[in-house]
Amino acid sequence: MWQWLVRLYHRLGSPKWFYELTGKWIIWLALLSGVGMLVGVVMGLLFAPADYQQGDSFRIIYIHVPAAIIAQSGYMIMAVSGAIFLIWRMKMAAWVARAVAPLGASFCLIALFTGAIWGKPTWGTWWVWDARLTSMLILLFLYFGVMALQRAIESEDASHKAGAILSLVGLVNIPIIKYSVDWWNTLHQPATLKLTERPPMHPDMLIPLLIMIVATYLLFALLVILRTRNEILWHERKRSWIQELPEVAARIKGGQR
Amino acid sequence: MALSFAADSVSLSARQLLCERDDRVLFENLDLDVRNGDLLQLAGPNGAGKTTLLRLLAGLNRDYEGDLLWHAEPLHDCFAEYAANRVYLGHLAAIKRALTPIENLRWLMSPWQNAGLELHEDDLWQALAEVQLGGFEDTPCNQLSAGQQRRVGLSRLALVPAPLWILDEPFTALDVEGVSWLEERIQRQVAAGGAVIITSHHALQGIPSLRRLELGVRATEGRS
Amino acid sequence: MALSFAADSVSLSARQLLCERDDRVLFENLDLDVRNGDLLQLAGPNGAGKTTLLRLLAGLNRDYEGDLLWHAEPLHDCFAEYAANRVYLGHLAAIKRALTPIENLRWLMSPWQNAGLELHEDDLWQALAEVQLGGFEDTPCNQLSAGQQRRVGLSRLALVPAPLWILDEPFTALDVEGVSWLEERIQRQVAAGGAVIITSHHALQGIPSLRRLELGVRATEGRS
Amino acid sequence: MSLVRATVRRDLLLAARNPGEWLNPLMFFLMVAAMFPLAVDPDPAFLAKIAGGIIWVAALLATLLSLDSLYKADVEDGTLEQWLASGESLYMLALAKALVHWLCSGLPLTLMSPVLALMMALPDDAYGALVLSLLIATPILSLLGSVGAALTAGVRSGGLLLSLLILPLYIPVLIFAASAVYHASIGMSFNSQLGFLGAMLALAMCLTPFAAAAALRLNLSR
Amino acid sequence: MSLVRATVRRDLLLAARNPGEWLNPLMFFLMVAAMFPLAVDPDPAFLAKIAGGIIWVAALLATLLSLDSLYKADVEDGTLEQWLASGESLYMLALAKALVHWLCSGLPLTLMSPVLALMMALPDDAYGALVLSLLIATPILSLLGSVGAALTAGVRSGGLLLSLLILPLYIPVLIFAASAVYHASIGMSFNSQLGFLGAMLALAMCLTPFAAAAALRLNLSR
Ligand code: HEM
Ligand SMILES: Nc1ncnc2c1ncn2[C@@H]1O[C@H](COP(=O)(O)OP(=O)(O)OP(=O)(O)O)[C@@H](O)[C@H]1O
Ligand SMILES: Nc1ncnc2c1ncn2[C@@H]1O[C@H](COP(=O)(O)OP(=O)(O)OP(=O)(O)O)[C@@H](O)[C@H]1O
Ligand SMILES: [Mg+2]
Ligand SMILES: [Mg+2]
Repeated sequence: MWQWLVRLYHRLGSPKWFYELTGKWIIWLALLSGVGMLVGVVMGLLFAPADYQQGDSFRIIYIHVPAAIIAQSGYMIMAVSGAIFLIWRMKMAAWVARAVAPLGASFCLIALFTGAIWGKPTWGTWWVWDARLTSMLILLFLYFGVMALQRAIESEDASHKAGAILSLVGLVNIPIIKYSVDWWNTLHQPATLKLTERPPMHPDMLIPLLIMIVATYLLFALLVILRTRNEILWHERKRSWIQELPEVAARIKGGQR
Repeated sequence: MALSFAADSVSLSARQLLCERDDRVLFENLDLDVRNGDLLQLAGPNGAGKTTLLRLLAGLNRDYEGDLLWHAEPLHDCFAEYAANRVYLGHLAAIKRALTPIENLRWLMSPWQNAGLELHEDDLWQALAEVQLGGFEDTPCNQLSAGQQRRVGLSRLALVPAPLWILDEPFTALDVEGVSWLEERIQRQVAAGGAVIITSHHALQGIPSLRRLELGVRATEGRS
Repeated sequence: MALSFAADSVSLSARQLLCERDDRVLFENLDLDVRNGDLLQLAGPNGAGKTTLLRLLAGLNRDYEGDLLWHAEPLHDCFAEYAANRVYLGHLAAIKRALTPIENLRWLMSPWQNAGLELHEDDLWQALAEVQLGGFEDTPCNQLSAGQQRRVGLSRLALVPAPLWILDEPFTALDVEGVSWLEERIQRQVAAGGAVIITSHHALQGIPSLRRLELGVRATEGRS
Repeated sequence: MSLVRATVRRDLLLAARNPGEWLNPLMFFLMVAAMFPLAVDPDPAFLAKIAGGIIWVAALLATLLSLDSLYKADVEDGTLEQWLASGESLYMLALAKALVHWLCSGLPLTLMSPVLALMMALPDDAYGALVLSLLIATPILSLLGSVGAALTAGVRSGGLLLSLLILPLYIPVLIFAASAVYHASIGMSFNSQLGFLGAMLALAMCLTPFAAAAALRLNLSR
Repeated sequence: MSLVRATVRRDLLLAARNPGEWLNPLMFFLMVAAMFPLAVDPDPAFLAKIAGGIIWVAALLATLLSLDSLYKADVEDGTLEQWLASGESLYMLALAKALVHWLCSGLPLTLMSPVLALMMALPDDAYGALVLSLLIATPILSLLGSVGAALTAGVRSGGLLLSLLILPLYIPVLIFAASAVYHASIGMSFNSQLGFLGAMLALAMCLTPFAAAAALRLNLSR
């Protein structure tokens, strides 16, 4: 068992292995998430019943909720891969962390944006300083902090480590932030508008939502893998295994470098 | 470029120059003439005032008494003309670390281009190749070593058509090859009828027309 | 101080050292031994990796492959002991410009005092006098010239009892007198059974036991 | 190409290569504004009352912080020395640098401000006044700030010092701009405030580059 | 004398020789707080409601700005290199530097805060809460901030970047502290808020020096 773990670790740490393995996954991930989204959207938009209060506007939930969930788990993934890089100096982990950051931030933005669009018809305003919304905004700030730091540091290795340290500090703080914001909100805010109390959802609404969540996770995985492969190509560009890759070799021959 | 300068293009004089820093006189009654074909080395121990004098001569600092003349006119009255005829290279190289050597050099050359110098991209690349930076033209400067960064600034000397060069410790951080390249450049400049003023603790061998100005007694002796 | 070091106090080895920067191999398969009485000069053109190697040897950077050993133990496993036996002097002198030379030196010496070195105020003043800063002891460092500021950092070498010295371009900005003082200091250290590793484009004449390690081919050749 | 144009080009290239230069002030703007609902009271009715002022304070602070780097790098790496050595007009340089600074801070802030206004529940009537006042007044901030940046360029921890020098000078801008937004939000005319801001802008364009140029010269005569 | 003690002594000496280091944050604190009455509404009744929050926001920003220089000079002049070369614990250094920072920023701010409270018409009942919350929470700001300062020490225009990194982490402190002052001002108990702040302080003291030490090491492994 231990042996197997060690082998797995070494494999995961090997860019070549990762590149070759994920090369086979791409197509499946793309297919699955594409089909999943199609099914989810069709079910959600055409077959799910309209909400008795919100009418059709609730249908944006099929984007909003998956995006919000992924924005949150994205931060975890980024911080954990950062930790792996800091502790075991596995370069692959650093590349994954760097690949995740802008994607997580994008999903965060999507959640905020769709939420705002949704808020207008339901609450009559684009934004309120509700606990959930506020902590989502702070999450976006945390993402931006990590990205800005990674950008600002000249030395590649140091920028990976700095990003990892910051995302770990952020990770420790996320529960504190979340708690404090909840606490703040319950103190200040009269409960006029609430999205936290979830009415038990009709299965016809729920199933497409679940499908969308899974499909969006797959899409996220696909994007992370694509970005990581890009990092691998760049960093390993001088290694022979890269130069022998059919797609690279063809380009070198074509004189495109 | 086949260099050659008009025989009366350089005429820089100091008359009765006096410079104090913090109530300590660095030099006084200093007279100095630099003409075409001159190579003047400012020498002296650490703290003697070489850098200070060089910055005065370059026109970067007006904190002195006495006269500085360019073609018999006060230096700061004809500064634009003076500036177009001398190049100054200080401790700091004006290199942006986020930019590549070629981008940096392009900026460094812009005032000369504005003054009418015709410059092609090829010239820039060639200047960098001359200082052994061939292959690093497109590497951001923050990835270069101490000596390589200084070379970027020096490469300008291969392009600028000014008759007077003012250089502060230009040999800092250069390797043997870099030093001999620069020595040869200086020699060529003087041979072409230009003039060079330089501070350096380096010996400057093999340049015949060298004149040395020994600055000050040891600075410690001046203490109160 | 009559210096003299135990005969086996220095034993620094590198085995199969490999160092890459930005996917360019600076050196590989590098083997190196420094023992008492050794004077090792790292030489090579600009960008060869001298500074990089020196920082590895000083234990400031762990970004390498291969082994670094201090008395046959991995350097970073016995770092505290190693640190107490070597002094490192880099490009940067750790001088606070708002403080005076004497205050700066006091801070620089604090780790050695903590390790048991007895030091009187007089010793500090004497060390500064030795590097020709007598009279400047109470002048804030921002009023000193480039060379004078470097001397403040160098004065430490007159006081520190470490057998191994690691110096990066220590002759930068020094005048002739400063250079000869430092050369003599280095010679004395080696003669007393200490060891010195140094990078310098300076020739280091007159020190008999000098060993040179020529680093790398010219960096440009490694380019893609 | 003249040195002024070459410098503008180089600085924009630097900003393009290091997007933090214009993204960071923007994010800071957002963050500072977001702190107030947390610290004070998130009730929209209450926020609406202070929104204009808060947004303006945040814009002012964001500009202030981004000023620190305006000349510092140039002084430290010798760029400025070369400028002076070249004999070209420092007045033009100072103007050009202020322009680049505005392009990288004031302009993005202005474009971003409606989003913040939304979040802070600014009354609908006041949007025009907010954007207009930012558009006219952020250049004043850049120009005035560049004098401070030039003065403190040689100082190590200049960021804070710069703020101290410049904040008092920003106060008139703040007063007129905040009052323009406030008047708009209660449906009154705000032309006179904008007029004052415009006059200040004209004045600043003429005068501040002189001061900045003189301050730059100071840094060089060490 | 150990290097840690020597460093604390030297840093205090530097602060004594250059009083701007502790005076500037203080002045900034005053100025930022003074901007709000100008930007918003100077009516004392209205101010009293926002005073606690505004003072805390100003304190937070002043601390933030003063952090920029915490490690920067040490990295640039090679002090940090000598630290690492000496083999002493970076954990202790980070703790010591945060202490010095607090002595030069948090403590003066706390002592100054009653004056500001007076100007902002803070209700009398809230003075105790304001001073206590500042006393407990400004060390948290110094500790958390020192991580950011260490991370950005090698970066050129770090001031703004540092703010971006650290502001989100300061939010819990802001929320609890502002709420303590607010509760005190309406005559309610604020013990639980202070309790939370105290717990955060303990946590920060244990954890942040590790992160700061790791970040410092980064600056050295160029
Ligand atoms: C900009 C505004 C908004 C933001 C930032 C936001 C953020 C979030 C977040 C973070 C989640 C949690 C996902 C999870 O972890 O389960 C969520 C879920 C949800 N949001 Fe929003 N939201 C916004 C606006 C809205 C609006 C206007 C509505 C509708 C009235 C809404 C309805 C929901 C629902 C129904 C859920 C799923 C509930 C659950 O699974 O717990 N959101 N949103
Ligand atoms: N900013 C300053 N304020 C006061 N005095 C200064 C200042 N800068 C330099 N000095 C003094 O002026 C003297 C000359 O300094 P300068 O830098 O010109 O010396 P230098 O000859 O170039 O020495 P080095 O060989 O070390 O470069 C020094 O002794 C120094 O004490
Ligand atoms: N931060 C960095 N990132 C990437 N590459 C770097 C970095 N620093 C240095 N290098 C590369 O490492 C090589 C060696 O640099 P190093 O500073 O060790 O050279 P050096 O031998 O000390 O040269 P010099 O004589 O100019 O001081 C250089 O060619 C440079 O391109
Ligand atoms: Mg000098
Ligand atoms: Mg070197």
